[in-house]
Amino acid sequence: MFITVTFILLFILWVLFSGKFDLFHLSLGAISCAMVAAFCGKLLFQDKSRHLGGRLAEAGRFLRYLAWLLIQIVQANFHVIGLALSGRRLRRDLDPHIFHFKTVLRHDFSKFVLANSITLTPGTVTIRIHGDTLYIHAISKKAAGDLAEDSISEMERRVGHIFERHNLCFIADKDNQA
Amino acid sequence: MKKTALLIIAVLGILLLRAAEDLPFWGDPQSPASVHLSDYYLEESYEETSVPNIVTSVLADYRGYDTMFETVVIFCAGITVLIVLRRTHRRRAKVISPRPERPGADIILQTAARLLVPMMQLFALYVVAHGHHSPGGGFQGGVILGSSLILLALSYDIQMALHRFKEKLVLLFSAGGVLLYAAIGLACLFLGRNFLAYGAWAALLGISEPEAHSHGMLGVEIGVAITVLCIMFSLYIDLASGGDLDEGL
Amino acid sequence: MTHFFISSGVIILLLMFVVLYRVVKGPTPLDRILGVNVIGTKTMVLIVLIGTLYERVEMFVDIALTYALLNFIASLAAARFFQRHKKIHLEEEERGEGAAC
Amino acid sequence: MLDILVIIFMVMGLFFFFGTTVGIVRFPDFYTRTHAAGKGDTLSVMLMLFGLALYNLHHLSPATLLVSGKIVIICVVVFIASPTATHAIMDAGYEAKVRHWSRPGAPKDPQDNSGEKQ
Repeated sequence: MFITVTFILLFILWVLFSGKFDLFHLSLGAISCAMVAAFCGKLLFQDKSRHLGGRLAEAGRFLRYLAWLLIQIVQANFHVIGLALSGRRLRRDLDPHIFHFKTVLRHDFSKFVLANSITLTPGTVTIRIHGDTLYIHAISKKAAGDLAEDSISEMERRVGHIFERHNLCFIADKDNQA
Repeated sequence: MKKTALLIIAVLGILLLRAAEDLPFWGDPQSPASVHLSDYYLEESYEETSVPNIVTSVLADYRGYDTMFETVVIFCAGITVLIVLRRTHRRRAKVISPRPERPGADIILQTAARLLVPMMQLFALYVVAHGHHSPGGGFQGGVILGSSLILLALSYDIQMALHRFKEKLVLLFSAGGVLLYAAIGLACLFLGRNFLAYGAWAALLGISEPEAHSHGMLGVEIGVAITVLCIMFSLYIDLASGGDLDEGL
Repeated sequence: MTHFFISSGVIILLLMFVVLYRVVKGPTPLDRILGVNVIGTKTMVLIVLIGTLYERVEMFVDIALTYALLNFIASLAAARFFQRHKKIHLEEEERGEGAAC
Repeated sequence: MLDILVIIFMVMGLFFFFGTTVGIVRFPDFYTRTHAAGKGDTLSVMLMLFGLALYNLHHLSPATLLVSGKIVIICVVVFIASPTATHAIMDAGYEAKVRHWSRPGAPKDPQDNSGEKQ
């Protein structure tokens, strides 16, 4: 089942790569896609509990999240440029420190998205994930923002909304405690 | 020591630059290489092989012999590293210190690898299959395929990559790629032509002779890609684990 | 547009030389890896830029994609290698810094 | 019209790359340099590639559309790979205990801060 989906996805990619629609190249593509799907099918979809409709909905929500993330990335770049060009003020603005951050997200993929989003947003870089603890390096106290507080951060809530709807009550719990 | 090296390099560089003055200009139409040889390839190669990319047709057809032994060189290099480094359980002594225990699995790397590896492999197969039309071919495609396996071994560990692609298979395939190349050439010999004269396949497959050349080149490049893939991967696993194939970088 | 592309390529090249300062200077090997990674991604842009100038983008895009993938794996492998053999490298770094001071 | 868009994208990419470069050269320690590299690299490469992909659409045809699609695929690869590489380099540095730069006059070593919130 998932191997078929992988095959279709890969075949779309193949057509994009190849740009040739004669029978010979398309059949070569089919063979290549079958080989790669056989090798990587289990690799790409590790969590088989959710079905395809859910995946599509997740993809749609993820695209909307990307738009929000792009704004954050641009902000992050202006932040870096501002720091880099700030002359003597540079040393005053910097206050690098490392803090720990416990996430409520469960799945590997959502942790991956969260970690890379943290890396791309202003002032913070994920160092490593250990269980459900993220080690984060922040460039200044202010940049750490709401990640440094005990409550659930905005980014985490957004990622949770994309991938872990069933987990939401848990998220609300943590909110109430905070 | 550093200064001596700098001196040697400077002297050598000046000598090479002096020597380069005597070479024909870049793209000089009067130079010996381009008086008759280049013209012939430029004008005739498409009619003879029906491959638009002249580089590929020269590499895999006109100079097929050369390319075959280049593949053999790669194969030999891989085997040599294997002989020097690979330790069987009979003679095992830890040279490389074991990887330090790290808290937590590397979820970020592993997920990125899961997303990128299928794409890389498909791209590599595309490069192999479209060597006739775009820059590419067996060597490049093999390198990308090999590095996709290396990415797996880097982000998980060598055991996981080896579980998907057993060491025995790696070695068998690395020899198999060279043999595939040679077999395509030998078959031409049996069909009554010269070694690696792909035109011999035309009658057998029922296609025109230029097309036979084109398909022959594709087969040869698949052979090259298999060898390069296996040797890349085998070099990595032997070098990264010091011959023990246990954990790697 | 050709002039614009050529000048932006030259600017990228010049900025790459500035990053090269970090690669040469260090001080830790990881700074060098970082610099090489940045230079590698920019090389990829340069390749596409050259393709645009020669009007053969379809050729150069393949090379650029290959370069992007290999550059990623190279910096990953370098970082992992450092992680494993860090003792040797850090001792070198201490000595180097001591000499500089 | 398209040219203006392309120029805007390219110039923005160059500007962010300039910021990255200055950050990499000027920031005081390895960790902060990684910040500059990780963020600036991703965005500047994506902007410049996107500009070139747009320029490629000058002669609109299926072939150029496919080439632009390929450039967008490079963007996606960079978008996945660049933060991951940043994280890997940072992780290696953290594990090797590369020295921290801390503000002159800061009360304590920033490494100690790590256990503060949990």
